Amino acid sequence: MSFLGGGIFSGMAVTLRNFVGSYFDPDRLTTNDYSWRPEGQLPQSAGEYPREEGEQLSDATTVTNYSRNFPMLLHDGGDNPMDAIRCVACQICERECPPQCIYIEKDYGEDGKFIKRPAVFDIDVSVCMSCQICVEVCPFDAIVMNSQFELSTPNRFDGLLLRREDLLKSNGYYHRIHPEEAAQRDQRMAEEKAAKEAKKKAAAEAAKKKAEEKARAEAEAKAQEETGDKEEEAQ
Amino acid sequence: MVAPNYELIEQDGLETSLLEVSMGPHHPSTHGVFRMDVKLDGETVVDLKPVFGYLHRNHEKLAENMSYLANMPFTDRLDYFNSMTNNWAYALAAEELVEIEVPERAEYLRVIMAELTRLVNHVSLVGFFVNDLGALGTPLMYAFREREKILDLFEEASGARMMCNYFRFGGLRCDVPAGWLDRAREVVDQFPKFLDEYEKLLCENEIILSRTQGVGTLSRELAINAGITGPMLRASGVAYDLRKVDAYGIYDRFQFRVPYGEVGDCYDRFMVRMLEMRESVQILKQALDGIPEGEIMGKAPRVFKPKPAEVYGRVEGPKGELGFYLIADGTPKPYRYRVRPPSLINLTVLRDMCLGQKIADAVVILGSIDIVLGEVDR
Amino acid sequence: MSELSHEPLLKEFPDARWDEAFGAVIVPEGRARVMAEWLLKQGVDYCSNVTGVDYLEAEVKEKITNDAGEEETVTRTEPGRIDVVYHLYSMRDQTGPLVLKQRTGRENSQAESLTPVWRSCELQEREVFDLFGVDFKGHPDQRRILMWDEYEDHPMRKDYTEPFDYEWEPTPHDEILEKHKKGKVIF
Amino acid sequence: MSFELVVAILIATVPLLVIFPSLFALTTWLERKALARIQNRRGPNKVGIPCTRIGLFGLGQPAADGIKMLFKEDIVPNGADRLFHLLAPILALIPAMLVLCFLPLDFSFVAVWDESIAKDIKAVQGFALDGAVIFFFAITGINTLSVFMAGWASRNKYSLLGGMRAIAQMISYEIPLVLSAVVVVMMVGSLNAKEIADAQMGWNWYVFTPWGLAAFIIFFIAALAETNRSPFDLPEAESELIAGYFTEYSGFKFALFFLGEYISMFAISGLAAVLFLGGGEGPWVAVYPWLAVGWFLAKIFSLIFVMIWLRGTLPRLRVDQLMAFAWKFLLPISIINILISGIAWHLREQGAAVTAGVWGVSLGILYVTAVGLNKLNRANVKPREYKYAE
Repeated sequence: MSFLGGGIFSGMAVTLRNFVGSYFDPDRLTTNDYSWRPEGQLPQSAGEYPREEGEQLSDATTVTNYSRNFPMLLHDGGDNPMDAIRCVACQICERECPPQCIYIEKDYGEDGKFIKRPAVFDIDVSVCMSCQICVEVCPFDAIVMNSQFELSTPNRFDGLLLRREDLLKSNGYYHRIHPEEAAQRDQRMAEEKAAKEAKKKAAAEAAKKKAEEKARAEAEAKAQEETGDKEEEAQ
Repeated sequence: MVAPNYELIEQDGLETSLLEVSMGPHHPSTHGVFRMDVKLDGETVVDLKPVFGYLHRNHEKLAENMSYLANMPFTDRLDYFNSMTNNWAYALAAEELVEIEVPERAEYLRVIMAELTRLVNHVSLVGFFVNDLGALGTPLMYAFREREKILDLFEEASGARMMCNYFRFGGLRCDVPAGWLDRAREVVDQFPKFLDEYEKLLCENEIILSRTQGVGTLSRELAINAGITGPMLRASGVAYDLRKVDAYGIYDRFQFRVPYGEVGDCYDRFMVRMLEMRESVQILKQALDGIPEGEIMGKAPRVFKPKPAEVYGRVEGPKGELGFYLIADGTPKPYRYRVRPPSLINLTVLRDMCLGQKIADAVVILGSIDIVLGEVDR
Repeated sequence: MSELSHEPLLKEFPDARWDEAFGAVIVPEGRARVMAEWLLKQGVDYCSNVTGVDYLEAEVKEKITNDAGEEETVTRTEPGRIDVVYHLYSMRDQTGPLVLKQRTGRENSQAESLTPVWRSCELQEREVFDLFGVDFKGHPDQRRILMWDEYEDHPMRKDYTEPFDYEWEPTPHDEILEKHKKGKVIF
Repeated sequence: MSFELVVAILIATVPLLVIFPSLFALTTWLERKALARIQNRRGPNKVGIPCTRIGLFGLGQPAADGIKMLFKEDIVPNGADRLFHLLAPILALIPAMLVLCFLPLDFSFVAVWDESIAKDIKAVQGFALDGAVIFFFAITGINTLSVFMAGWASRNKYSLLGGMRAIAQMISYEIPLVLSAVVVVMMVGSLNAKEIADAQMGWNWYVFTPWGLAAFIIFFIAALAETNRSPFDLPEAESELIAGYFTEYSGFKFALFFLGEYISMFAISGLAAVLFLGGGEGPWVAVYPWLAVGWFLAKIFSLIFVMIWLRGTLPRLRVDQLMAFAWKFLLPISIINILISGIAWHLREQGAAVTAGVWGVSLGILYVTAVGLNKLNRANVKPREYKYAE
């Protein structure tokens, strides 16, 4: 403080610099401008907001490539996504979910046999706290985090209960919203699959070998027996 | 300051009574749903009674009915400004239970995250504090401008801005994405520039000086005896920093200093935080330069089922000593789970500091304690 | 940080017991205040954490050596108790922690307040009083802290049952909670 | 009363009643916008022309706010004094509007068609009154009453505290406010606002003299306190007293308070412009007489911008510091300033050397007094050095 009121003046200099800077320096104008978008176009980025009731952000809308919001279920494409759903209704996520917001029922075919997929898979997003524990515990890479953030609804009960159909998203969509993570996951899955197959192959080969050896041993034994028989006969 | 003798006033035949004001639970500057029952003589605080519990959700009971891992996201919500350090304290306690080795890279990333959290907390605290002094949110907006940059980093690393849920027993949930370290370095390099601006705006302002100096003085002895921790303790002249004392994680590898005050008034508490930010920047620079490549997850058991034991893990959170006391009984759930909340314990001395001060000071003192009601009430 | 040794304490107070398994000093009844004052004089100036732990009455299986010298498994009933745990450090010497435990029964739980020795216990002991129902003798201002004054039960006790929620309203989330209650979702 | 006189009165008063309330709307927008820019925000930028998406930089915001205020429910707390609760905002607005007529805004140029009407306008204008400045202070004094009325009638502890603060503050700061105006009145030898403005013709603004500058700074600080502006906004201190004396006001009553506050900001800035900044003087006024009104408003707005700027920068003082500042700092310095200006008046027109000497000496005395008083009042308050532990 060199002179009387110096601290106040230096503070005022800072605010004035920010005042002027906000017109020129984007670093000093940090807030988003939620500007209007053209008629009939879906909101494309975080800065845009639904205008009409029921309007949702387009599927491609994410906040960043890393952000997470609520879980979604993955399927591997095809005409009927339910056939390609990765979830096998093992209920691990339901058990581990900290706020207990997942509800799963197993699917049984007409013959009462368990089909490996969920008949009901509900997530109550009014309870979900986006902690990603379900993603971590899932052994099948079936559940991952979505980043679609606009889920507002006029109905706070059923509107906030996401059903299996709402949650189903294709792997391609996942690649679009979280490219890095999805690529890593796919790579890991491929590796695991390869490892599994290798293991299977190895196991199969081992079994084959074993079987061959057994066969050979048997054959030898048989041969021996036969020769023995023959010898006996000869004697 | 000596409070006048109220009995004498009564004897004069003047019917006087003290003005009882219930500040809160919804008051602009109680930092959440906190209440102070204040008795006023004119503008002077004669008595003050803090009332807690409006945000109580029995966090500890919740945790006792949940597996160790599932409780991690709940620790984010204790002190929602510093989810990373909360995670760390919990992970530290749990790792002590089963003795997991944390890989080098994870340790470095933990330090980086914790120090970034400290920057976030201190910078926004200073903003809130000056807001309590009556500034119209300008310092707060500048603080939030910088905080956003750090929260962006958190989002890239963990997926969420505030409820990060990033630490795991034995490491971290995932590695940071490519290029993250460069972006972090950029933010850290820019930060001192912002601190210069901030100091120019605040530290020599005559009004702030006269509002904070000599207000809410906390003596060294009372500070220690009342279990005050964190910047508040250091402002009272005790250079006790768990990063130095416990040297948990890999803090013993970094060069940094611990600033401390002498008077223990609001100005010291404010300045200690300002200076601590510069030290955090130093730590961050060293950590970002020294971080190695490698694994980020140690060999953690697939099912976390510790043997019966008791541990108390504590870290130097931005608000003070954050401790987790865990009792394991051999099941996947903790038998007893206890959080030592620095915000709550720092409030012990609120009454002592406020007596004899003006009501405007009571607000400032509360602001300088730095509480988050999510942690006070749990 | 170097350890804060419990040996001098045990030497000074021979009736205190050292619990090896959990690394804690079990304070003999009625001596907590005296011990705390002695510790404060020794430089243990900082009480970090105060909390309660509730142990229900439990059947414990124990291996003992009986009179005949044979190993035998005995089942005995351990009475329920509440521990009040103190984590002590020394800021002066930068040592710690030392864990003190006051034991009390689950009915008419009583403990000695250490607030006159360490102010940091004030709010934490109030919390233990509130959530565990331990009555602290000598506490200057013992009121409920987190629950409201009219509240009756002590929620952190292990046998606490939730009261009826008057503000309950049906949500789609009920099904899963019901499932959890029935034990269909197993931990 | 002749028809011409009625026209003259209308021309003299109606513009005041139209210009200033509409400027109030503009100022709220300006303040929000400027504060937002200071804080790196955008401020209101959406409300423009209704039913379209034309934003107009948010200029529709004040109108939208006004409509919202009008339709809001008027809540009077249970047990409050209904009559005084109603009277307070009205009483806040009336004196604020009344003092506007003491600002030398000469609208006689409007009556180009009739010389006699122009003459009549000049005759009925309030600022031509001999005691205009005295009237100004006398009428602004009523404002204090309304604030206390609001604080007391609300039956709310925060309101009461705010009201008490407001009274103490307004009464205290009235003294330096008047004493600093006295300097100019002494120099001119008149209380007539027009004459004071005319005396500063030819860029002889009082702010360009040492005593005038000191008086201007004191006047401006006291004006901030009088209008409850930051850093003296204690009566409505948000972080302590929620909203001070208008905690319990909503809807249109709140809007009236708001209006009154802004109008008194205009009025007091206008008086500052008259006393120290040469009134409506500025380039090309001689050629276009209507430009005087423009210059006058421009000066008012620049003062108001400084007020906004201060509000964006400074935290608030405390009650005891506020009072100490008025009585222990502003009052002594303004008394010394009066002495200095008296001596300077006696030594005027004695040649350039004497004038320079007087200026130098008075600047020195004023600065030393200010620094000395500051030292006396805030002896222990200074930035500190901090130690580090390794």
